[in-house]
Amino acid sequence: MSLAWIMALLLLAPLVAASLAFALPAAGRWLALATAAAVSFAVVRLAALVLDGGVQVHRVGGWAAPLGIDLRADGLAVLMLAVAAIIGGVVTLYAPAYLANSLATRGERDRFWPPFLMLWTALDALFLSADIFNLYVTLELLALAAVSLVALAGKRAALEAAMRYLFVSLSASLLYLLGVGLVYGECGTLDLSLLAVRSGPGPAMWVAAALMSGGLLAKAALFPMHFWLPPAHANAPAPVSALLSSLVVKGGFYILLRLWFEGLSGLLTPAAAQLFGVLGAAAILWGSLNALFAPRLKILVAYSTVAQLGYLFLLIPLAAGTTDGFTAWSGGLIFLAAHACAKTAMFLSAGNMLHAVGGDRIRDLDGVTHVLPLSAFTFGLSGMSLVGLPPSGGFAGKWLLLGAAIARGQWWWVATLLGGSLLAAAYVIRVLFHAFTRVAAPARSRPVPPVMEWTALALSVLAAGLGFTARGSATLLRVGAPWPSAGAGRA
Amino acid sequence: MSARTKAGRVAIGALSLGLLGTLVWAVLALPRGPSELAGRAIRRLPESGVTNPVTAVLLNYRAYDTLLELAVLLLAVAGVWALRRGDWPPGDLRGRPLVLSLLRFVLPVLMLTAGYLLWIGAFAPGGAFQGGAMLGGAAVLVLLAGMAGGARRHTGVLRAGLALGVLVFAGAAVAAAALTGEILRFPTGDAGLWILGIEAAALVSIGLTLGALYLGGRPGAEDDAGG
Amino acid sequence: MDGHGLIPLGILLSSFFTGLVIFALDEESHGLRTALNLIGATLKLALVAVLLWGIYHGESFAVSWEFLPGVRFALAADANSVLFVTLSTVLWFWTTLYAVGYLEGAPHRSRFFGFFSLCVTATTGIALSANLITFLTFYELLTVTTFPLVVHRGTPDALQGGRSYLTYTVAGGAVLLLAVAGLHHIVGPVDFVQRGVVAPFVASHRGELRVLFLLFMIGIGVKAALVPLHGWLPRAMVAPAPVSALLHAVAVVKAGAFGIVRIIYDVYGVENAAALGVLGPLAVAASITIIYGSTLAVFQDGLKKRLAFSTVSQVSYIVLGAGIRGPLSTTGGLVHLVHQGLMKITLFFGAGNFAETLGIHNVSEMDGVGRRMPLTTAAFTVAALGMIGVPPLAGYISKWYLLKGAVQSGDGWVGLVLGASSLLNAAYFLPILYRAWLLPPPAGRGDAPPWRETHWMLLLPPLFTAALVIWAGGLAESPASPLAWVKLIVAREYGP
Amino acid sequence: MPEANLSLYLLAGPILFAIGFYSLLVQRHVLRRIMALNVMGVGVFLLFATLAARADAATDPVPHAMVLTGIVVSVCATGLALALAHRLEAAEEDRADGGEAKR
Repeated sequence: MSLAWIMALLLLAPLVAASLAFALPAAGRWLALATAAAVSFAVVRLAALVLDGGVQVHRVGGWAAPLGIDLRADGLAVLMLAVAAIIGGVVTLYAPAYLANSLATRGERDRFWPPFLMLWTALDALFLSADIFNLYVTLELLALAAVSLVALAGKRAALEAAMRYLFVSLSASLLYLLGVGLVYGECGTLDLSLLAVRSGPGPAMWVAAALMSGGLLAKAALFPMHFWLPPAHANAPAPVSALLSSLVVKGGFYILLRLWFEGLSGLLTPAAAQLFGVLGAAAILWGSLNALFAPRLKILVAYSTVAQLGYLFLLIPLAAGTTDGFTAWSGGLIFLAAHACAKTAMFLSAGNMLHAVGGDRIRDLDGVTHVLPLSAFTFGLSGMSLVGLPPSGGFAGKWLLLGAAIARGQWWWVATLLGGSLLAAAYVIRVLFHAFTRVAAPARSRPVPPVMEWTALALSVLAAGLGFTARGSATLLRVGAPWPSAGAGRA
Repeated sequence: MSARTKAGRVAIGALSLGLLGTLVWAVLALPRGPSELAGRAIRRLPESGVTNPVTAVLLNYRAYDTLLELAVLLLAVAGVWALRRGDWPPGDLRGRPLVLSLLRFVLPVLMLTAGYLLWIGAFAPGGAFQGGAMLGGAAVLVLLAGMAGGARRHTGVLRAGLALGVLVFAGAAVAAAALTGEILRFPTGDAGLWILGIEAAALVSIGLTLGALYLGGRPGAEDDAGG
Repeated sequence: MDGHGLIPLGILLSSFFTGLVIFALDEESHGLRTALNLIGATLKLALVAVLLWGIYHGESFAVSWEFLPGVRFALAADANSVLFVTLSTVLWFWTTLYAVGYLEGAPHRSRFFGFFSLCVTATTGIALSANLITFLTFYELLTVTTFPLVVHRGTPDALQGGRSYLTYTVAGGAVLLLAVAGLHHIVGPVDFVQRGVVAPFVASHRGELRVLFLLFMIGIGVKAALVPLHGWLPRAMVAPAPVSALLHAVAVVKAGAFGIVRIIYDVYGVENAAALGVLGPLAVAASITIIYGSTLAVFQDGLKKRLAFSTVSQVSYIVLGAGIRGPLSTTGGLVHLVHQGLMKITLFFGAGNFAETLGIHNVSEMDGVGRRMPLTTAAFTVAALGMIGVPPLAGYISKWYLLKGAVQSGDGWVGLVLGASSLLNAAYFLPILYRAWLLPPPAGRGDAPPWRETHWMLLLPPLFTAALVIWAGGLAESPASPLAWVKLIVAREYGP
Repeated sequence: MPEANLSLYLLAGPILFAIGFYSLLVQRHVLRRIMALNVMGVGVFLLFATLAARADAATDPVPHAMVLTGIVVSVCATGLALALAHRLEAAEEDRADGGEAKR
């Protein structure tokens, strides 16, 4: 199958499905299933293509950049697409059961699918785009879809969270767009790989880089721009929270990497790189502490996202300005994939507990194992990956980051990594204790549809075993990575 | 920083001024000449199938952007409809024959103008969005006049019309891929026709979208008890 | 990976899958669960037997695949690992049997036995790890899988015990991770090979290697309950008796001791460690632990608490043996790995029986218990005397070799430590035996005919392990004894 | 266009953007903040338009097209924001008389 068809499946299948789901509301669920199948198939084919053919470029409309828009698939893009396909597929299976319970009418439930599929479209487009203005459009599509999904819960708290999220997201997009304008004014192109050649230091580019980074940091909810995330992720329906935490926030981070390590790589000074790391460390600390004292399970998980996002940013100081940044690079991105799976599993299992015992106040979770052994197990297993216990994907990521930090003698990052793991352990254990406490009678609970428990479990198992595939992921990430293939491996 | 307190406002003001200063510093440093890309866009205009360079960019060079843009439009409607039921203006024109006859005259003109803008877009400023704006205006008039009751009954048609633009555009993208091997690469020679077809569909959807956004919610007669 | 590779893998999976299936079982299907447990344990025993036979005839078993760039996940069986894997597998079998009897009618048995199996999987994994990463993996896995067992009862103090257990072990795990990563940075992927891998770096990275050694000892010392890292052990006593047995004799503490042995002999190499001058301090730390543990044990009235502190001290014999350079002390230390396991598990089985049958939890309540439960008490006595070091029981062999080793390497002071601790052992065990056999039972506790004294599943295990204690001591010089095997290892470690 | 005018236009964009930014942070009422966002947007679009006008001969079509796209996107965002605000208002009122948010 030619590249064109793969791209068509990845981008147009979810888009067409979304439009049809809007035109024929009743068909939404089946369209989503079809999309999941098509996209997964395409991702597999693309991965094969990239692994033996190297970076794949598709010139949309046949006009090469700068005139046209290029779609570029390197290892990183494929990894992100794969994660999106996995999470998207699982949510497609999970959502109907969950919505059937949390939303009153058929009509309300059907409204989940168009924005969900649009979200999927936006993610695929975002991961494949090599054009900074096109990236702006995907960002907007992503943001509006995410906001609509948050509002779907309909409760007042959810609506307020959605409103705040919308404001942050739109102003962030405008900051980014302003930066795009400056870049175009300076370099006369929007294509990332051309920018890598043309962009150089200068007032316009500095300011542009600052504006774009500012906007993207807000979208990636990096401390201190995280304030919008916990309410939004905690009040959305569980499957939506999962999507937001595992994929949407990663979109901003992804573009940030594309900019700093490709398009604007000339502008990334060591100081700037360290600054990103410092913010990341602050996020780890702040997020973990809030998670440690969160009153509700979903708030805890949301703050844990704030913390875990901090880890991703550690890869910037560890990978920047060195001949072998690849160790940290692959570490951070493997960590990202693991976090996506683990966090989705966590939100889904939290959703199950919410569904079963009606609330998610943590001190009411006593003896939840009596009611939902599987979901509690799922939570613990995904917790293992967040803490970074081997052989989870979280461990693989942290191991590589740790290796890079030691190799570069940046001991403060070593301390951050280990301290963060301990904090994560603390807030995960905090929940697990309630699961083991003995209670007189098991809590009154509604039965949870098996599909809801098993999908979550499958993901947590994936996250816990992801370490075993880390080498494969690293090989994939090598393709088109910003570092020449020298010094590969050697964590 | 809380904007309630005076100190807060001052801080924010200072922040904004700082932002302004930086931006000015940056924009004044921009090169003043035309970008090399502009020349390229003009030079290859003949291949694009249209003579209006903006349309060429919108629907050929960077047609992919526009496809996603239509997706944003559709998504906005989907989001709005999920949020609430539209509030219909209490339009009743019986006994207001003047307005009624005015509308009878204005609406066709608007339609016509929209069509014209669509067509002229190929050579001069204009195109689906301008035309769509016209249709949107027409839709608003119809709503205000309380003449859109039909939409209540035929939501299915309405939904189809709203999705039409994206579907046709995506269809064109796939068809082009089948014919030329690249997404949205229109066969040389007929590019103009392809663009016109896509724009026609887009025109309808854009017009309906603007009307729907004005209505600000679901038409309502739908099956949802919860709605 | 050939057939040989499959055997270590099989040893892990035999309990891993058992555990998973047991989780899936519903609470009431006791028969099936018990059957599964025993089948898994037996299968594991069989595979281990094959392993033993093969290693003895110089065959090698290994399987590995690269799971991180440049880092392999590797299982292999060398003489060292076989020593530990055999011990844990044999004892697991009896502990399972015991646990089935002990937990009759208790809630959450599927959960319990599920984690029980996973726990032993992790232990055997530790034994069979062929490199540091794999070791680390199973070491952490062990933490995770034992926690549910510690808090199994779900009572507030059980949770408290679990909390302190996790606090210590998770922190220890982080330190260990740091140590592993650091060593990995210096020498690259670290495989376990006799006489260690650091030799080329001793000169160039002296300081780093010393610091890393300290980190290793902290990270692993937590599980080995080295003073002052032992705090969790007594508090974890709230767990059900089979769990305590598992923690002390088979899994956690043993894994810690084994880990220290691994680091010294197969990562650093005893010669290099000596060259770095890190053995002396370790030996001192071990001696302090020995004395400290024994002393505290004397003042415990709670039977299990007393046994706990006795563990603290006894396990450090192993560390002490590793800390003194020379084949004899190494022999003493390694063989105590087995001996201490046999004796301690017997003691816990006994304590469990007293608690379960007569509701006796404190030493002060044990008057005349020997008449009511002669067989249990007999087994308990054998183990206790072994601990004290009465010839020809197992403990005596260990202490004897440690002593000879100390003398040989000129560390006379160790002799004093051993003597003192033996006296203390006597001081906290003899009173128990005296009360049990010689004091009259309190009124109202009648004698029961032997064999009926308690459930056979509770009775059989201690008797069997007690027999092993006698065998390991009495037939120490025979080719079929732990000692013989340990001598094989030592020959390979120090040999030409 | 003449140099001076160009500078003028170049300045106009940032000024609008900064004004919008200020009121976005200062204003509390939802409608005002939505307007603030739009002002910011206009500032950005103005910058693009100016960039398009740099060429003395023909205008640069690329920023032109981008502005068009940007405008449409901001229209959509505004529409969604308004509907959300509307719904939120209803929810507030409902909470006043204690009901669950009606749509």
